[in-house]
Amino acid sequence: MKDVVLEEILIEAIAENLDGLRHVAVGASSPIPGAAALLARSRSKGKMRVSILGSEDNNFFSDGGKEIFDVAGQGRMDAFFLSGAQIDGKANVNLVSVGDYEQPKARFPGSFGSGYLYFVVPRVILFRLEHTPRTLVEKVDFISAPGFSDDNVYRPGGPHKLITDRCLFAVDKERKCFRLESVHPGHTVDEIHEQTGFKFDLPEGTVPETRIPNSETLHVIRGEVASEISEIYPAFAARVFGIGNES
Amino acid sequence: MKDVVLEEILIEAIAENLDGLRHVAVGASSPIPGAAALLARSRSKGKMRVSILGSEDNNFFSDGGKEIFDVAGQGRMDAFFLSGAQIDGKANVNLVSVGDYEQPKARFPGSFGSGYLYFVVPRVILFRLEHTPRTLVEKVDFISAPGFSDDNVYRPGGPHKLITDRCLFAVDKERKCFRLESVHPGHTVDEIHEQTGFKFDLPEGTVPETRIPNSETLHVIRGEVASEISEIYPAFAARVFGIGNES
Amino acid sequence: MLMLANKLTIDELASRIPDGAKVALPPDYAYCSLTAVRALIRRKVKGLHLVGVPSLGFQADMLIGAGCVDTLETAAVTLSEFGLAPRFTAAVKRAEINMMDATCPAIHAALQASEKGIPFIPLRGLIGSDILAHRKDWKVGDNPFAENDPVVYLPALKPDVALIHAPIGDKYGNVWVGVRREQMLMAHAASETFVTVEEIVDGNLMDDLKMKAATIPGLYISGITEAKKGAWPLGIPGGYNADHEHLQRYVDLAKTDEGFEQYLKEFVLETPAEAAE
Amino acid sequence: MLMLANKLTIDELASRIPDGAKVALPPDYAYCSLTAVRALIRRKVKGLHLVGVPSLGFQADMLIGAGCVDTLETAAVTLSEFGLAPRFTAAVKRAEINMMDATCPAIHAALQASEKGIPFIPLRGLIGSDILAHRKDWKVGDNPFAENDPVVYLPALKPDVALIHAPIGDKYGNVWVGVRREQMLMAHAASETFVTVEEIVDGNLMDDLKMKAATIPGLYISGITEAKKGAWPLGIPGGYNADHEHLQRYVDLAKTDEGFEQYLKEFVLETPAEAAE
Repeated sequence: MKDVVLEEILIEAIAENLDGLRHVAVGASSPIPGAAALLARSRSKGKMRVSILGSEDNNFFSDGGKEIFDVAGQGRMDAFFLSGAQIDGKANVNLVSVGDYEQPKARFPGSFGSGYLYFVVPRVILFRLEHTPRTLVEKVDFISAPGFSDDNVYRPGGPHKLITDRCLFAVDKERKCFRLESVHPGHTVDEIHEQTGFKFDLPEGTVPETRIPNSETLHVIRGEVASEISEIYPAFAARVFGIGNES
Repeated sequence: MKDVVLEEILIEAIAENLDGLRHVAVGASSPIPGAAALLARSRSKGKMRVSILGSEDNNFFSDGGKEIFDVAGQGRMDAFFLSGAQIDGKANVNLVSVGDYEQPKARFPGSFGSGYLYFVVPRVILFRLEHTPRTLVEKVDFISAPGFSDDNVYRPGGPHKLITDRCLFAVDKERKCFRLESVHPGHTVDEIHEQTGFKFDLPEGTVPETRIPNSETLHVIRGEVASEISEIYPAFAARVFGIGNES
Repeated sequence: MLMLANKLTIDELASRIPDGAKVALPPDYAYCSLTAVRALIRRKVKGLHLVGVPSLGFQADMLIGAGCVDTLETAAVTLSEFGLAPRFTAAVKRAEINMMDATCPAIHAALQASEKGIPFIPLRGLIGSDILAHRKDWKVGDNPFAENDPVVYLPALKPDVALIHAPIGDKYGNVWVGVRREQMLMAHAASETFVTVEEIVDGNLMDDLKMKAATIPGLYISGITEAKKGAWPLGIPGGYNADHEHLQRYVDLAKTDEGFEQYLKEFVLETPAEAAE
Repeated sequence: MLMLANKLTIDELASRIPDGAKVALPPDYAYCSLTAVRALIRRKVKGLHLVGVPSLGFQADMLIGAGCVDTLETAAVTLSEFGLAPRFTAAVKRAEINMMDATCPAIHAALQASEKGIPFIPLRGLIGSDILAHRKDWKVGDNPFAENDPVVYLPALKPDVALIHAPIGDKYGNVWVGVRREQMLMAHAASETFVTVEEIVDGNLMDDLKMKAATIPGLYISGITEAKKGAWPLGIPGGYNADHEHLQRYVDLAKTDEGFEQYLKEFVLETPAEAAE
């Protein structure tokens, strides 16, 4: 069997966090979360729906652009994925700009649905493949969506995990901060400290290594999941799984 | 040419009040207002739209039951028709019940859209073919929709005329009451006083007789209007115009 | 690997609608599941809170007559060309049901609030009406973007169940409703939606762009029952016509308590196997 | 005797959108009228307030680069797989445009408020975000049906113009948009809607129940222009694909002011007769 790659470890780590859910939505341009959702769906034996947004063909909505947000507001979306140009130690997400808002040093596309979905989707999984002090910062320059809210703010949703290319953080809702949950194979806790701009908690005892998917899981990932994801993200599937044609 | 009938006089009287409008909506089971709207549309030379509600085939809406109310709220509906089990001298309309609301003597279907459309449609034409003290009352037992509102209430719409089988009332928005405008041929002002449960103003000078449609108008009513209305209200068209088949 | 629909018999469907449920129903001119209404009467459902979207007709009259209804929240109850709804009228005169009179756009707007997951929605109109005076659950408040501009605030209306009929469904629970999009709004707004369909077709309705645009996704559908002529004696737009003779017979019988009982016995209680027809 | 549509040439259409107009545009993955955008640039429209429903892409980037835009009200400006929108990014960094950052559901909800003729609509979320902090036109208020429950109040968003493309229209101005119903919402909410269509078909789209359910009625349409491949270089769902090579060329050129001018000259300014192609 060929070696396990980082993408497969991330797919498994995310999928574990989707276990038992009824409806998982994945944003556009998110091949790893998409594959993780498909893996979780495969394990659910038909109990989970997955919708892939921003694609005409791979979503089942029929009431225009508003429906996905209405679905979330109704409580019919259990998990969603968010990224950020910056993410800070209070789980605030910045998708807008770096520097002064009025005349920024860098400007990104914008907040999309984050300013809403982060509040109403119970498990929002933060996902950032560039884990550096530039992206994981002490304080974001612009809050597209805050990580935590005051007690009187309607907030059935919020951050559940933060997954990067180096490690996995859990969210401590009481202390309103991140706790290192596991470090991916080949990475160290010291490196995480060095590459993270915010303070985070450590678990008791030694920090575990992120689990490598077992052979049964790898079989599913490299089989049905790879095949399905290649229809949506052919370039990704070709690079990671060596299947399909690049487009 | 055959004699003019009351329905034709009413159709002409209503159509005059629709002149120059862009969109006239007609509720279900309203053959005379429907025919009047079609006459006005014919005269508009393609400048007026008419929608007939509560019928699957004769309306052009595509966004469910809410659309017609949304259209009115947007200011895209210029005229609508309302009837009432009771109508009073303040132009209040009752479509709900007579007697105590909790245990009424008579109960009618309900207010439908009146509690909204009466506020937002600029020309609401009240239409009641039974002109008696039982229907035109001093004070309605239940206000489905009030005739007039306080100055601070958003009220771009409201009553424009009241048309009965005996006469035509205009609405005096300043004095918030009705003024007799014309009496249909064969009826008298004394009779109107006797058969009307509310006080109303009289015009200066003698009360005119409601105009009889001229031969050109009768030609249109008995031709294209009768033909179109017979598709929607075949029994009405057969009875009044002697065309089509009763169903 | 799409989720398959939860296919139910008509009696299973009726058993999934609990006593006391707030049930949204379409008007007679849309797609009404009379077959489900008959099954509900047979299972002796009690204490329903019916929501007319925006008005009610034969379905409500039968349920009221059979003693299944506590509360009516609707802009009207009408049998259109067949006149006043006899069991409704009798029940209101006897003060046997709790009336929540509304106006059509208030029902649509309050359902849209649930659809959007917002706690309330404002609406123009209504101020000065007795509809508003009797609706203690509605409030008049300020428009925060203007001076001295009162507006009605409607709390979100969330039915426990939307009960609808439709021409076609598929095995994934997708349901095509055409221009009758208030049925889609009902499904979005309600906690659960049960649907009877004329036909469960092969394939996936979402695969045809022309059908998809008017199809309720299976995500919202808790259970689906195939029921040929499930709207009878009403008709369905673009399908079969209403059975006018039967409806007239209903109206004539339902004028009296005894006549209504006779109707129930003949057409509802003694046809428990209608779904299997 | 239905009202016929107001058929316009592409330059007439562009002339009907005045300087300073608040113009709602769909995202790149819906039906975008690039042909109308090119006509607007040719007519040197100024001071537009663009509203992304809910995000913007190539249309906005070109209009910004050509100096047509004062204000952007949108949840994002993105060229998706082609990366950051170069003219947008440059303009924001130079503080040349007034940004009104939003979140997708706020745009949908505020348009729905205009659609319904209500002065505002509440929305969950947003509290504690810098989106809200920068939107002086939004307010936080109480939920009148609960204690200590703050909620964001959005004023109704009413575009002067909705500018859309669609696969088919008819001579009555009815326009089929399929599942891209945000284009229907835009038409309902805006004062006027101008549309380019791939094809004006014979007959009336409203006569086919399957088409009608996804068709914007002519009531909302101020003008219609037939424009084959009117979305080019974008594609249309269910129709033709985006011209990836051309889009990449745009992105490469638009990285610099000079490159963008060259693109404009070659593909926008010197093709005034494109509608007649």
